[in-house]
Amino acid sequence: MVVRNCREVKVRELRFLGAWDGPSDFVELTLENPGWDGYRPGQFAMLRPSGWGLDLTWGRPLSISRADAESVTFFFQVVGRGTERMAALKAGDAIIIWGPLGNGFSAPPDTPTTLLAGGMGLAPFRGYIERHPTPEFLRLVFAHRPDLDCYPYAAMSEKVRAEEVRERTPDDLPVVIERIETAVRETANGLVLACGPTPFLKTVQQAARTHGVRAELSLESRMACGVGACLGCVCKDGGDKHVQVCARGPVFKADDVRL
Amino acid sequence: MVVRNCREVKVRELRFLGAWDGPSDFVELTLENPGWDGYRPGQFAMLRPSGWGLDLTWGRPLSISRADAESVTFFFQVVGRGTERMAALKAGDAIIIWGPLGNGFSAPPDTPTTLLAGGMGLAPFRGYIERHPTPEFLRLVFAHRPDLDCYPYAAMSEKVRAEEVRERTPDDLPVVIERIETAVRETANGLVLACGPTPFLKTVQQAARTHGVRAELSLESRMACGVGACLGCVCKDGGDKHVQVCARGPVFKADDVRL
Amino acid sequence: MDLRVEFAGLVLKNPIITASGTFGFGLEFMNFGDIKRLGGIVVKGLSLKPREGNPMPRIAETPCGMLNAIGIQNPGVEAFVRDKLPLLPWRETAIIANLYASSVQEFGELTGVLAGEEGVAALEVNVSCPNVHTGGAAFGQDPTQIRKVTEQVKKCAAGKPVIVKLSPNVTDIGLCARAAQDGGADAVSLINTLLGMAVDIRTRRPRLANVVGGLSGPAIKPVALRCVHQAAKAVDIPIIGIGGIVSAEDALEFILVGASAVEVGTANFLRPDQSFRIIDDLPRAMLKARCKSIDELRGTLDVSR
Amino acid sequence: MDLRVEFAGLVLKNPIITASGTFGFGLEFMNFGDIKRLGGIVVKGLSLKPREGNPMPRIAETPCGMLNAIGIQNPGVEAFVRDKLPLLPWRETAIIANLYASSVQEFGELTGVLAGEEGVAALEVNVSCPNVHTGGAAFGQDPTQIRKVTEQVKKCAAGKPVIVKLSPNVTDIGLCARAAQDGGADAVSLINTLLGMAVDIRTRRPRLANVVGGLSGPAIKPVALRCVHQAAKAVDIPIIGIGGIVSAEDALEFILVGASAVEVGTANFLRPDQSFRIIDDLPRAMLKARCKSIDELRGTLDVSR
Ligand SMILES: Cc1cc2nc3c(=O)[nH]c(=O)nc-3n(C[C@H](O)[C@H](O)[C@H](O)COP(=O)(O)OP(=O)(O)OC[C@H]3O[C@@H](n4cnc5c(N)ncnc54)[C@H](O)[C@@H]3O)c2cc1C
Ligand SMILES: Cc1cc2nc3c(=O)[nH]c(=O)nc-3n(C[C@H](O)[C@H](O)[C@H](O)COP(=O)(O)OP(=O)(O)OC[C@H]3O[C@@H](n4cnc5c(N)ncnc54)[C@H](O)[C@@H]3O)c2cc1C
Ligand SMILES: Cc1cc2nc3c(=O)[nH]c(=O)nc-3n(C[C@H](O)[C@H](O)[C@H](O)COP(=O)(O)O)c2cc1C
Ligand SMILES: Cc1cc2nc3c(=O)[nH]c(=O)nc-3n(C[C@H](O)[C@H](O)[C@H](O)COP(=O)(O)O)c2cc1C
Ligand code: FES
Ligand code: FES
Repeated sequence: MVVRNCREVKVRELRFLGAWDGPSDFVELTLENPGWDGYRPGQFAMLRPSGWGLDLTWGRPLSISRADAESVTFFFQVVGRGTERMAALKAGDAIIIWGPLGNGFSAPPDTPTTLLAGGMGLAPFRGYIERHPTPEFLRLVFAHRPDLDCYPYAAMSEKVRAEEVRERTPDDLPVVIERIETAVRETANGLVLACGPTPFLKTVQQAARTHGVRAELSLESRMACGVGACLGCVCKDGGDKHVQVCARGPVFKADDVRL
Repeated sequence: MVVRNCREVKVRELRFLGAWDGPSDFVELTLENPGWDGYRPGQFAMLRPSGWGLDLTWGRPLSISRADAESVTFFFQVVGRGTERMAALKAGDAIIIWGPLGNGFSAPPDTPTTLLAGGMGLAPFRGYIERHPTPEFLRLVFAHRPDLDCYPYAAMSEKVRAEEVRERTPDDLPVVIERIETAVRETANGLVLACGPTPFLKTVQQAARTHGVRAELSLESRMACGVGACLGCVCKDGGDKHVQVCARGPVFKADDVRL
Repeated sequence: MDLRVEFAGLVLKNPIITASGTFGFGLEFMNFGDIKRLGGIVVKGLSLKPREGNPMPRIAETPCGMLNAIGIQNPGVEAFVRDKLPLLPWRETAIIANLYASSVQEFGELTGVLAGEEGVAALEVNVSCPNVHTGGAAFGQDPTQIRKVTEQVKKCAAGKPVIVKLSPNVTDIGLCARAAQDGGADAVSLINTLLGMAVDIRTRRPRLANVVGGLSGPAIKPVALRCVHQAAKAVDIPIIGIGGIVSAEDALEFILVGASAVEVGTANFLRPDQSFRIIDDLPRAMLKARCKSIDELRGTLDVSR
Repeated sequence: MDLRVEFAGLVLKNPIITASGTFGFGLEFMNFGDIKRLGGIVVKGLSLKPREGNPMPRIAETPCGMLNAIGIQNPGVEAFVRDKLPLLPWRETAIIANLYASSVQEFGELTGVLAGEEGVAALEVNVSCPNVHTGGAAFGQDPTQIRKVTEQVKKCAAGKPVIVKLSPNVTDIGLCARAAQDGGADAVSLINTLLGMAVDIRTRRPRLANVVGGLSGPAIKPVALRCVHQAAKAVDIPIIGIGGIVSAEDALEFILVGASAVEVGTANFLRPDQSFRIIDDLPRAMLKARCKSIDELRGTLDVSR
């Protein structure tokens, strides 16, 4: 895995190549190749369609889901005004994009590694699995609420050991938590990588602490700049200091962050 | 010609059927039929593409250029942010529209009538000519700066006696003014209808006064509501009172307005 | 869902009132919806004598908003009473007169003309118009003047509810709201426009003949919400929230911070049926806010950490 | 085209300065352009001691703008001088320190630390931050306090230019500008953010942990232009225009109403190379304004009718 090359991080205007034709609230956005082959899974980019006027002030942070020589792909869910407008893009539309931003997940070649994904937290693991030198060491546990078909899970489960658990109603929550804890416990001498909503990350963090398992968490936060300048996205580090999720994360060692 | 039927005046969301493929700054916008067959040329509509966010606050006023059972057509030039975004619409995009608004030009059947168009002021006369019961009484004089190909002049000149004069440089201005004055004078016992920029209308108004010719002028003004409510678009009437261009115009008798 | 609101002696079928100057006399919008469905209509600002208003240009579009310097063009209070009021559905919808004058005494006279009109449900006193050179903002920026004008209007109002409309162009809006309350106001409405300006680098001239004008629209909603929040802490009388409301959610945001009702202004220019669409959409937005009535939501903002 | 500007003892290669709090310490933007090309960089607000700032959430997006309540999180002035300043291209680009303190005396101490730093071209005194509970807006809303703080900073500045940054949340910005001038300021910069608020009807909570925050972005440009216009009439010292600038045209609008230079804030979030793009675009915009130099345009607004 290539380490982030800073000269790659600049603003580009890319063309949208076409959308995945899955359930409409879940969108796969594939853009022409910005030369990000060397990105590190877990890194993200800020996206701002060129056609946005001024009423949406910020770009939108999205994990880089995968990248190859021809293209880079994002995978997102429509949750508000920005993602709604991004979902309405048509092939050929231009997007302003800056990245790859932040750090990424560790990818030690010969360590049993459990990937814990909650919902859209699945996105960065797609490229992680594709690029990992020794995928046989990987295990994916995917917790989700919407139908499995909404996610690129099938393609991913072909490459690594994978299991999924669905929270259909709040009653299923204990089962989901149980599965997460078990998965963490079972990674005793390995590494846990987690990406998902904050309550999900809290469960992972707690379990990792309890069982003394090394873990990395990818955090979400509202972002204005994405480059460490505005201090709008901070979380508290281990020493209770505010650090930027965008620049010091979004991936943190589980012990280095207060959720 | 059917007189405005008020029940037609409501907000609709229409689909854009396709664009005229002329020089790119001049756009013909054809929308599905809103049931405006009975509009009166000179009337206008307010347009607001559904995809606009909030950053453009107002709709944009455009003269109804022509309408038939299937469609309504506008003809505009890209001059700022709103028209730029309207020009970027793709077939199938939706537009919020309210109209027909304001009054229209008189269309007496057996009166020699001279249509004086300056630049985009040509737009309303397209439908005027098409709908006029006795086009042999009509004469069109078209003053323009850009190339004639930018305008639907050719189609119009097939139906009525038409001439055009181009202002290539400011030096041509006296010739243009002369042509306008002559055209007005030559309509001694008829009717002059004019649509164009304010300096153009001033020339017409002056000439009509000098030669005692009956004239109607279609005014432009910045508009927020288009329905007479905001008082943002006013001009002064003959008695120096402020009246709304949108609701009391945009077509005024030449004597009833101060330019 | 119960959309009804009652405050300051008014009973409205829903909390959506159209704001002064943005909805004409209501009649201009009859093609676009049934104006009887509105909670209320505040008509264009009225003065004792007809006013021609400011020279053109009077409006300019700005990002997510607009500037206006209309200058209270209006046919005068008598023409309103004679020509407009009888055409309005005042038995079904609260018609609120918006009052503009350039002295305390003139405010009193103007009130006197309207006080006896059955069709007028309430009086909104515009002490905050930035677009006139005498009075206007001068009143609205000085708590002492606000109090005096309020007292005078209240005295002449023959019991009709008096709503004082406040300017945001002040250091402390709480003080202004308090002054209105002390003067006997039945409610305050806020905000009027923010003082702003736009220029054209090509002509090197202001975009408004009046040079400065009032900023309105979604751009100012955060300022308006903050002002309502501060006023709600400063006074006990009901508040009408105004500023940048374009959706049912926006309206409920103002209710949440403490408003009893709201006025919709610039949104009427986004499309002329926007106020009706906001009403249509209120029940859905109330589901989102998990409330069955407007009363249930009012002022329930949770500011604890 | 001559983009250079000179004022208050500063010589800038162009009038585009990045605004405090929106451009970090400049270093964060090195990937996106050559920061030596900027007219100046105002660094994030500095305090005597490190500050952790406000709790999260600290930012909210609003129509054509945003709210922030960062609360001057910063590593403290000493860390800045030690860790950041040496990395900045201060010989080529004016590095301006932005000062925050909660008392007149503390402002003096803070100034003292920076006064001797060769790399600091000027001091911008933030008497207008709405996001801190002691000092902050309290200073900025009171002309007497503005004057006192200015005098103190000026006294300790060892001759470095002192720029006083003003709040728009006041009844009369002219008075505030005048107070700064009277206190000896070499320039004023305005505006800081407008006090605003956003709430979430679903959670019934404010969108900022601090409840209120500062509104910035294109939404506030009309207010900012008006404030600069008023300040230009009130004082003789140079003015730096700030508020909602996203394009070269916007920048020239502020110059037209009288600003000597401008600061670009929220636009840096539209895309991180926006300030560089504005500089690139200045010559084209100057053609539009028919001027060959910034000086030629400054203050030439024609308000005659
Ligand atoms: C590093 C990072 C990577 C992400 N990767 C993905 C991804 O791969 N796929 C995906 O679907 N989503 C991802 N998200 C979340 C995604 O950024 C938000 O869903 C999106 O910004 C929502 O924008 P909106 O305008 O539709 O929603 P709105 O609610 O209208 O957004 C308003 C503002 O809040 C912010 N915001 C809203 N929800 C979130 C959230 N959950 N997290 C962070 N900011 C939020 C928005 O960015 C925007 O600035 C990621 C977030 C971060 C920080
Ligand atoms: C009744 C009427 C009919 C019109 N018919 C046509 C037509 O058929 N074809 C056509 O090309 N143009 C027509 N116009 C002019 C057209 O409305 C403007 O060119 C257009 O609104 C410019 O918008 P913009 O956002 O591109 O420009 P901007 O300069 O960004 O506009 C900013 C604001 O100013 C207003 N504005 C700018 N220029 C004008 C103008 N010349 N007249 C009125 N308002 C203006 C805009 O509507 C907008 O509200 C008409 C105007 C009116 C009042
Ligand atoms: C064109 C226009 C005219 C206005 N005229 C008046 C008026 O006559 N009296 C008044 O009190 N407010 C007037 N206002 C202010 C509005 O009633 C309202 O307070 C303000 O626009 C803020 O609300 P908004 O953001 O929803 O528009 C006017 C506003 C606009 C845009
Ligand atoms: C996230 C953020 C942080 C800010 N921090 C500071 C600060 O530390 N000191 C200061 O004087 N102004 C600060 N400001 C205000 C800006 O410098 C500027 O005055 C304001 O945002 C208006 O300009 P704009 O509309 O171009 O953003 C901050 C603004 C933002 C958006
Ligand atoms: S998003 Fe601006 S510091 Fe992280
Ligand atoms: S555009 Fe509103 S009155 Fe004419």
